[in-house]
Amino acid sequence: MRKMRIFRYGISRAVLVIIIAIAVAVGVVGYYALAIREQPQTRKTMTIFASISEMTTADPSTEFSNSIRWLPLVYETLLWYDPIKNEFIPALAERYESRDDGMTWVFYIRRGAKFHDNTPVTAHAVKLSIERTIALGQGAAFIWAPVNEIEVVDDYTVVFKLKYPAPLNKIAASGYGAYIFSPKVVELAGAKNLTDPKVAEWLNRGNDAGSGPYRLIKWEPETEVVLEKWPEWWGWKLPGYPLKSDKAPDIYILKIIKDAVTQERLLLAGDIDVAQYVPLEDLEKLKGDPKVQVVIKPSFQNLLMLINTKKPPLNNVLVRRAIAHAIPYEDIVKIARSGLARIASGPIPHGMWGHFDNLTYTYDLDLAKRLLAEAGYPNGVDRPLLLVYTAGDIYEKRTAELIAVNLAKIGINVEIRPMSWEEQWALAQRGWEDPEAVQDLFLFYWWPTYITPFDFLYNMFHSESKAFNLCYYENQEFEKLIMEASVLEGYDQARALEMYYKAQQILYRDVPAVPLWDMIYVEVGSRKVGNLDKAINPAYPTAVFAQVLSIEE
Amino acid sequence: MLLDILRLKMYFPIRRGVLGRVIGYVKAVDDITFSINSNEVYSLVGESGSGKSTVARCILKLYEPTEGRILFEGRDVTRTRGRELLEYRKMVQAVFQNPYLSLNPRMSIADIVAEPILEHTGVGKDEAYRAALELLERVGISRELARRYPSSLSGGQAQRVAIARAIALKPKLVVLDEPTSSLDVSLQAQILNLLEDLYSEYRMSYLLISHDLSVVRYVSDRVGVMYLGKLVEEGYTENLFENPLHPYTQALISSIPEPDPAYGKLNRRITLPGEPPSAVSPPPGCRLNPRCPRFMDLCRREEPPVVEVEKGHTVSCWLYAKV
Amino acid sequence: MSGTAILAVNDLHIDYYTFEGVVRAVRGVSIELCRGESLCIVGESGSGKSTIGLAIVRALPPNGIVARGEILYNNVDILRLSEEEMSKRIRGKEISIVFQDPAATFNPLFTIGEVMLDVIAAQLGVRDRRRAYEHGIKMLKLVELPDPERVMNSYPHELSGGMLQRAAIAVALSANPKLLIADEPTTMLDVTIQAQVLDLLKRLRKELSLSMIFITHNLGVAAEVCDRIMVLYAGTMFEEGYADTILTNPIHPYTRKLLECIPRASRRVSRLRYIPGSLPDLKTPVSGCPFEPRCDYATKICSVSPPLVRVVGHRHRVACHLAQEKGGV
Amino acid sequence: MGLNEIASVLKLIKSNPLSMLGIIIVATFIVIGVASPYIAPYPSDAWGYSYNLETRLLPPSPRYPFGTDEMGRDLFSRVLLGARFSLIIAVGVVSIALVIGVVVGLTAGYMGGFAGMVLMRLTDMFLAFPPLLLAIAFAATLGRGLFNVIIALALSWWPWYARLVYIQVNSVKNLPFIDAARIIGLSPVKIMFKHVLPNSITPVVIQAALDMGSAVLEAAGLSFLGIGVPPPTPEWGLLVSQGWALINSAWWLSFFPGIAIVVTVVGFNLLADTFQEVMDPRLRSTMVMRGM
Amino acid sequence: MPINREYIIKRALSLVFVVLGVVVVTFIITRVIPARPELLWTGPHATIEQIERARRELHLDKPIHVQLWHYFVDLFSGNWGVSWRTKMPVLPSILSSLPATIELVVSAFILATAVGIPLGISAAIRRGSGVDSVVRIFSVVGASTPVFWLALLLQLAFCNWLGLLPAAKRVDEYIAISTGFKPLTGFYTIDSVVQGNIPVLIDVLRRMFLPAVVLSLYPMCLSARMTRALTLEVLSELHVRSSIAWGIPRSRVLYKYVLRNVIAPVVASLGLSFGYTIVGAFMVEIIFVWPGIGYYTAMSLLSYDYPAIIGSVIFVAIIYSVINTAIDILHATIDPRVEL
Repeated sequence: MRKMRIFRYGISRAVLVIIIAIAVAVGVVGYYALAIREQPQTRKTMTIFASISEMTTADPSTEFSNSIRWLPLVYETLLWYDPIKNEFIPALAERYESRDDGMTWVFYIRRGAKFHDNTPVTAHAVKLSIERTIALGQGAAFIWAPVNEIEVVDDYTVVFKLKYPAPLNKIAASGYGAYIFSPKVVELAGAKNLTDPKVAEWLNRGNDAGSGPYRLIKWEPETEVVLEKWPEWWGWKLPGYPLKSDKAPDIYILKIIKDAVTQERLLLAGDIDVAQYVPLEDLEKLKGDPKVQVVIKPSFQNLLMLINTKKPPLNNVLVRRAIAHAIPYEDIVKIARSGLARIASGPIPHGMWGHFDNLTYTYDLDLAKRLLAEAGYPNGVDRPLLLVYTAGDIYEKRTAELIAVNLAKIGINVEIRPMSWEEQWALAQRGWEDPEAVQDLFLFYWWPTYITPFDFLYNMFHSESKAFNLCYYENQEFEKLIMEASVLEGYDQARALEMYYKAQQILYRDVPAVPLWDMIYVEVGSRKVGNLDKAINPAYPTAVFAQVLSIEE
Repeated sequence: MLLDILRLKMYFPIRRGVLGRVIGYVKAVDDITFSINSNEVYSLVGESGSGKSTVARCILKLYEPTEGRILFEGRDVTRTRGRELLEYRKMVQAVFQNPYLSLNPRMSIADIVAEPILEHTGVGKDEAYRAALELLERVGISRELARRYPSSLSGGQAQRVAIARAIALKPKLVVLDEPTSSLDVSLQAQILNLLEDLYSEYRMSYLLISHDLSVVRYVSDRVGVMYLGKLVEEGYTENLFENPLHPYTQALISSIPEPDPAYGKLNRRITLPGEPPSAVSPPPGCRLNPRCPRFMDLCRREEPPVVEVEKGHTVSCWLYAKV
Repeated sequence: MSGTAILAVNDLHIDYYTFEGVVRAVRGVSIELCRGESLCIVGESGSGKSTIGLAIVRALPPNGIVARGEILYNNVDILRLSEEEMSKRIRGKEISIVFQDPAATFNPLFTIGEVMLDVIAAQLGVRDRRRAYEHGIKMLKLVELPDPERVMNSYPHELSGGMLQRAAIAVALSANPKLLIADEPTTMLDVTIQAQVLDLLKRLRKELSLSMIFITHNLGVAAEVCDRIMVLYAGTMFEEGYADTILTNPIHPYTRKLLECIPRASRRVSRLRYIPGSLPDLKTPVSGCPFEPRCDYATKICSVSPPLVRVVGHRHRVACHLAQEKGGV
Repeated sequence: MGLNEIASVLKLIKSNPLSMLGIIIVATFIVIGVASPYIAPYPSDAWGYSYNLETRLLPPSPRYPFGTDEMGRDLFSRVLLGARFSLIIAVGVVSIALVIGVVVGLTAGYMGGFAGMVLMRLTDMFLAFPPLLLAIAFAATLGRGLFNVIIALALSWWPWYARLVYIQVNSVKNLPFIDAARIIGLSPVKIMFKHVLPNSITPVVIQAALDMGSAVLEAAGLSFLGIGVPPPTPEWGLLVSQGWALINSAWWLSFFPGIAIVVTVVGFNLLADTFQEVMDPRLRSTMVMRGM
Repeated sequence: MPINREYIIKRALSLVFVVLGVVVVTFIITRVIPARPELLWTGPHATIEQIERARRELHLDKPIHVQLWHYFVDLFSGNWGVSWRTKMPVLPSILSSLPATIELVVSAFILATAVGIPLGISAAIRRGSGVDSVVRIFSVVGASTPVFWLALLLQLAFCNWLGLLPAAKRVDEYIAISTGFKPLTGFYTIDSVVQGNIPVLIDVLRRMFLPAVVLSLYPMCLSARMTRALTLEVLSELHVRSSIAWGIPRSRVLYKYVLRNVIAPVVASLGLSFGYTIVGAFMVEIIFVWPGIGYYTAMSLLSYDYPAIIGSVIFVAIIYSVINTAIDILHATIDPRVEL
C-alpha cells in the first residue's frame, strides 16, 4: 500500500529553506537591533520634555492653550509672577510703578534686551505687541479690557492708562496674551501691518519673533517642537538673575507623547528627560527609583461639579446641600488622583490669593439624608440625575463614578455620560433658555488666565458669563460683591480680599457648584535634569522654564 | 397548428466599457420559421451555439424575442402579459437538462409537483397534494419518496419529478430541453420510454431540443436542423435521416458514432473542417460556407432560399435552389 | 501473459477517501494491452473507468489511493517507482494522457506554449528554447491546428474546446510517448468536432504507432476507435474482448442490456429496452455480483459470491456466474 | 445548505478537536453573556456600582482571579459582564447589517435593472472604504454610546452582506429551477421569496453568525480609539484601553479583557473555518478523512 | 506577461468614480447625518460668531446639492478644513505625516506576505501534518487578536520587562541631533541610508521593529490562511494533475504553475489586507508614538477633532482606493482572464 500524496518530497523542503532563510534574516536584523545600542557622543546638552497634548498656534497674540509649554521660553512678558511668594520677577520691564489708585501704570523697559532678529526691545515694540493682541481680539485678549490707552514716553518707558483700576502688573505677567514680540515680523512676513493674517501664517510656519532665551528651530505642532539656546539673551549675562542657570540645555525639545504610560516608559528608558504626566499610581515606585526625581507643585487648576440650579429638584438649595455632603472628598482624592490633589475649600485653589481654608463640605451621609428629607425627598429623588464629564479624562471619570456610587447611598441615582467637550458644552449652553433639557451635574475644570479670584468667581458664577456659568446661578448680592472686589484689587487688596471671602461664603451657602479638588502637578524628571522644581510656576501651568534647568552630564 | 414560429429573431447585445455601450449583437436566433402540430414531436437539433435552446427559451417566454412572432393556437403570444400569459403558461411547460438544477433543493418533491397545481387551479391544498402524488406515481416515483428532497434522489428519479411537474397542468406543449443528456444510457432509455408513454396518454406535443441525433430519430415526428441561428433543413424524421439534403445535416448524421460495427463500416463519414464561427459576426451568404465541402461561389454572396424538395422537407441550400 | 504486452494491470484496487466515507472506486481490475493495440474502457458514470486512467499515470487526486495491485509497464511496476523516476522516465515520455475537459486541463494563467515547452524541456531535454519552440510548432501542426504560432501564445480561455483538445493532444504527444490514455477526450465536444478529433486520434495512432487506452461511456465512439473493449461496472470488469465480438455478440447480461438501451440513428425501434434500478453505492461493500439487483438472470449464487473471470473465447473474458453455463450465448 | 450539509458539519465538528473547541468557546460566551449578572462573584463591582479603597490594584489572586482595578473592583466580575455587552453588540450589529444587506442585495440581485444598478453602486461606494474606517467616521459623527456603536458598525457592515447576497442571488437566479418557476407562472415576488431567497440566504446567515467574532473585535477597536462604548460599561475593548493607563504597574487590567476578546474571536473563527471547509465543495471533495 | 492598456485605462477611470463615491459618502456622513454640522466643525469654546462663520464656510445655508458642489470644490482645491485641536489646516498635516505611515505599513506588509505566503504553502502541501496544524492555529489566533492589545503587551514585555527594544518614537533625538541627521524624504530608513548615518539607521530599525511586527500579524495570518486554502484548491484542480501527467516535474509544477495560481488571488486580496493594516495603524501608531496618519487620526479621535477625523478618513479611503486599483492592475498582469 502506498499513499499517493502530491508533493511528498523535495518541494516542501525547499519551502522550509525559504522560511528558514527569512527567519535567519529576521534574526540577524533583530540581533543587530538588540545588540547594538550605541550611544553616540553628544556635543550638545539636551532636554526632552514630554507634553501630553499637541501644540496649538505659534502666534503669541492669540495663543490660549497648549503652546504655553514653550512660548515663555521664546517670548517674554514685561514681568513674571510668582504666585506662591506673591512677588514679581522683572522680565522685559526692569521695574514698574502704579499711580492714581491703579489707573495708570508705568513700565521701564530693560535696556540691552533684543529680539532674535537683533532689533532692540523698545517701548514701541511693547505698545505694538499689546495693541495687536487687543486688535485681534482672540485668545486671552480680554485681559487688556481695562486698558484705555498705551503711551510711549520714550524708547524705554511705556505708560498704560486704564478705564478703571486693575492689577496691570498681574495682567502684564499673564501666561497668555501678554508676550512682546518684534515689530519686524511685518516686514519678515511680507505683511501690510501687524494684524494682517500673514503675520500669523509666518509664525505658524515655525518662525519666531521673540526675545527669550530660546529660539524656535523646529515646529511640528503635532509631534515635536525643538528650541535652541539663544546665546544673545540678556538674561544669560545678567548676574544674579533668578530665572537662569549656567548649565541650561543647549537644545530643548517638546515631544508630544499622548499618554502617561508611554511618558513614564520613555522616561525610564532615557528617551525623554521630563515627563509631565505619569500614571499617578506609579508615583510611589518612581519616587524610589534612583534614576528619577519627582517634583510636586501645587497648581491653580481645580475641579468643580457645577449643579444645574434651575432644574428641579436641584433648584432646591437643600437638595444641593445634601449632595454636597454626600460626596466622599477624601476617597475621591485618594482614588481619582492617588492623593495628588487637595480637597477643595471653595472655588479658589489652595495657595492662591483669595483662597480660604474653611469652605470644605463635610462628608456626612446622615446629614445629607436629613437635608434631603427636609427638602421633601425622604426616599430619595425619583429620577436619575445626569452627570456629564469630558470623555477620555480618567480623573474626571473616576471622580464621576465615585460621586455616583455615593449619591446612590442617599437615594439619588446618577447616570454618568462621558461626552466630547463640544457636545457637552453645546448641551450646557442651552441651559440658559431651557434648564430642564440639559445636564444636572457637570464636572468642570477651571484655571485662571491671570492670577485673580475674580477670574474664577466671575466666569463660573456671574449671570452675565453665559458661556461658563453652567450652574445657571444668579445672585445679585454675589455679583455686586465680586464686581466691586475686582476694582478694589488694583489698589486696596485687603478690602478686596474681604469681599471675595463674603462672595465665597454666599457660594458655600447656595451651593451652585461643589468644588471637589485642587490639582497638584507632578513632573517626573531624570536625575540629570537639575533645578526642575525651580523651573515650574503655577502661574504658567505646564510650562518648564528651561533656562533655569541645570543639566548634569 | 399548435404553435407557429414566424421569422423569429433573438439578438443579445454585447456591452463594453464603463458606460455599457452596445458594440454588437450575438445573433443567437436569426430569422427562423417553423410550426408544431398538435400531438406531434418536433425536434430541433444542432450543435452548441446553434440557437436551439434560445428558440426554446423564446417559446417558454423566458426571453423577449427581438423580432418575429410566436402564435399559439393561432393567437399571437409574442408580447403577451398578465392574465393571458398565465393562461399560456398553463399550456406550455418544460423539462430541462439537469434535473437537480431544475428542482428547488429546498422544496420536497411533493411541494414541487403541487406548486403549479396550487398556482393555477382553484383546488385546495389537500387536493393539490393528492393530485401531485398521483402524478408522481404515474411517472414512477413511489409515495414514500414524496417527502424527500431532490438531492436525495438519483438523476433518473429527479428527472421524473421534473416531468411530473411539467405535465401537472396537462399542457398542450412540453418543451424538452436536452432531457436526457445528463443521464447515463440505461436511465436515458427509461426516461425516453416514459416520455413516449405520457405523450400518447396526454395527447400533448413535444418540442425536443437535442444534440443527440440518435435520441431525436428515436422519438420525433419531424426534425429541424439548426446551424448558427438558422434553420437549415426541416422534414419528417424518416425522410430527413434517410435522405439528408443539406451538407451540414449530412455531416451531422454521418458524424454520429455507431456502436454497430457493420453499420459503422458502411457509413462514409463526411467531416466538416474547422469550427463554427462566432454568432456575433456570422459569415455573409450561407453561414456554412467556410466549412462546407460542397461550397460554391454563390454561397459566399447570398443567403440561400428555403426550398421545398419533397412534401414537408425543406432545405436552405443553394444546391437545391433553381437559379 | 503475452510477451508483447506493453501494459499489464493486475488486480487493481483504488479507494477514494471522501468526507462521506471510503469509495471503493476500482475493485480488482486487470488489463492487458499489447503494443500498438487500442483498448476501450467503457462504462457508465461512476464505473471507475477514469480512475484507472489516472492511476496508470499516477495522477490520482490526493485522496485517491491505490490499495492493491500492480501496474506493469514493460514489465516494470510503475507503482513501485519513486515520484522522481516516474517524472523522469515514464510520464510524457512513455505514457501520456488526455482528459475529458480540455478547458480544465490547461492552467488558465499560462499560454499553451509555456506548458508545452516545459514538457519538451523536461522530457526531451531540449533546453534551447528556439529548438523546443520549433518542436512545439511541429506538434501543433501534427494535430492539424491552424495558425500554430498563435495557438502557442494563446491562453486557454482564448481557444475553443475543440482547439484546446487538439492542443492537449499535441502537448501529451510532444515527448513521443508509447502509450496514450485518452480519458473521454470527446465527451465535451460537439458531434462534428468529436468526429474530427476521433479521426485525428485514429490517424495519430497509426502514424506514431501508439498504443492507446481510450476511456468512454459512448459505445458508438468505442466502436469507432478501438480494437478491443472492456466493459466496466461499479469498479468491476464485466466483459473484455475484441470490439466486434463485444458489440455484436456480447455475453454478459449487462453488456447486452447496455447495447439494447441505446437509441440508434441507424435504425428506429418502437421501444427502447432499459435496465431497471440504479448503480450500487460504491461506499458499501458488495458480497456478490454488483449487477445482481438489476440483472434479469440473477440466481442465488449471484448475491453470495463475486463472479470469477472466465475466458469464453479468444481473448474474450467475462465475469459472470452464468457465463459458462450459457456457453457463450 | 440542507440537512445533508448540516449532518456533515456535525460530523466534521465531532471529528475535529479544533471545531469542537470553537463550539465550546462560542457556547460558553453566549451562556456567560446571558448569565453574567447572576454568576459574577461581585455583581456591583461588575456594574461599577461600588468601589473599595482597600483593594485597589491588587494583582490576580484566588479571591480576585483577574486582580482588581484602580477603584478596587473585581476585574473578573467586570470581564464576565463584558461578555454581555460584547454579545449585545455582536448580535445587534450583525442582525441590523444582515437585514439591510439582504434587502438591498436581494432587490438589486433579483430585480436588476436601473434600481438594482443604483443600489449596487451605492454598495460599492461604501465598500470603497477600508473595513472599520467607515465605522470610525460614523461613530465619530454619531458620538459615543452602545447604541451608536452598534449603528456605526452596522452601517459600515451591511454593504458586505449586500454584496454577498447579491452574488448569491445572481448565482441562483439563473438556475433552471428559477426558470421552471417562471414557466409555472409564479409572480416575481413569489419567486424571489419562495425560490431565490431560501436558496441564497444560508451562506449569508452562516457568514453573519460567524462574523459576530469580528463585531466583538471591531467594537473593541472603536472603544480603544475612544469612540466606542463609554465607561463605566465594562466592555472589553474599553477595559483594555483603560488598563493601558496603568499597564506599567498593573498589567492584568489590560491583559485579561484582551484574553477574553482573543478567546471569543478565536472561537468564532474556528467555527468559521469549519463551515468554510464544509461549504466549499472543492475543498471538501479532496478532504482526507482517515480512520472512518 | 500581458499588460492590457485598455484595462488600465478602464480601471483608472473607475478609480475616479470610486473617489467621487468616497467623497459623496463622507459628505453624507459629515453634512447630512449630524443635526448641526457646524458645531462639529468648530469644536469647543467656539463663539457664536465662529459658529456662524463655519456655517457660511461650509455653505450650510444653501440647498443640499449646492453644498455637495462646494464640498467637492473644497476637497479638490485642498481646502480640507482646519483642525480645531491644532488650529492647523488638515490636509498639510496629513501629508506631512504620510511618510511615517507608509514606511511602517509597507514594512509590515512586506513582512506579512514574506512570511504568510510561504507559511500557507507549506501548510497546504503538508496538509494534516503538525506544520499544518501549527499554521492553522497560528493564523486563527493571530487573526483574532486585537492589534492594540498585542501592541500593548509586546511593548510591555519587550520594553518594560526585558528592556530589549525602545518603547516608542521613530528616532532618538539624541542620536539624530548629535549625528546631524536631516530628514529629507520623511522616510527615515531611506534618509539615513542616503546620508550614510548608520547609528540613526539602526535606531530607526530598532524602533520600527515592534510596531511593524504587530501590524503585520493580521495581514500575515490572512495571507497564510488564504494561501493555504488556495493552494489546496489549486492542487485539487485538474490542470495540476495534467501538467504532472504530461511529464513536467512536480517541483516545477508547484513553483511555477501552482504558485502563480495561488499568488494571483492572494495579490487580488492584498487590498483588503491593506485596508485592515492601515486602520490597524491607527491603534499601533498611537501606542508606539509613531507620528503618522494613524497617530494623527487617533489623536483627533480621542479629542473628537471632527475636521481632522473626517479629513483622515477621506484621505485614507482615497489611498485605499488607489492601492486597490494598483493591485487590480497588478492582478490583471498575472491573470489574463481578468475581463475588460
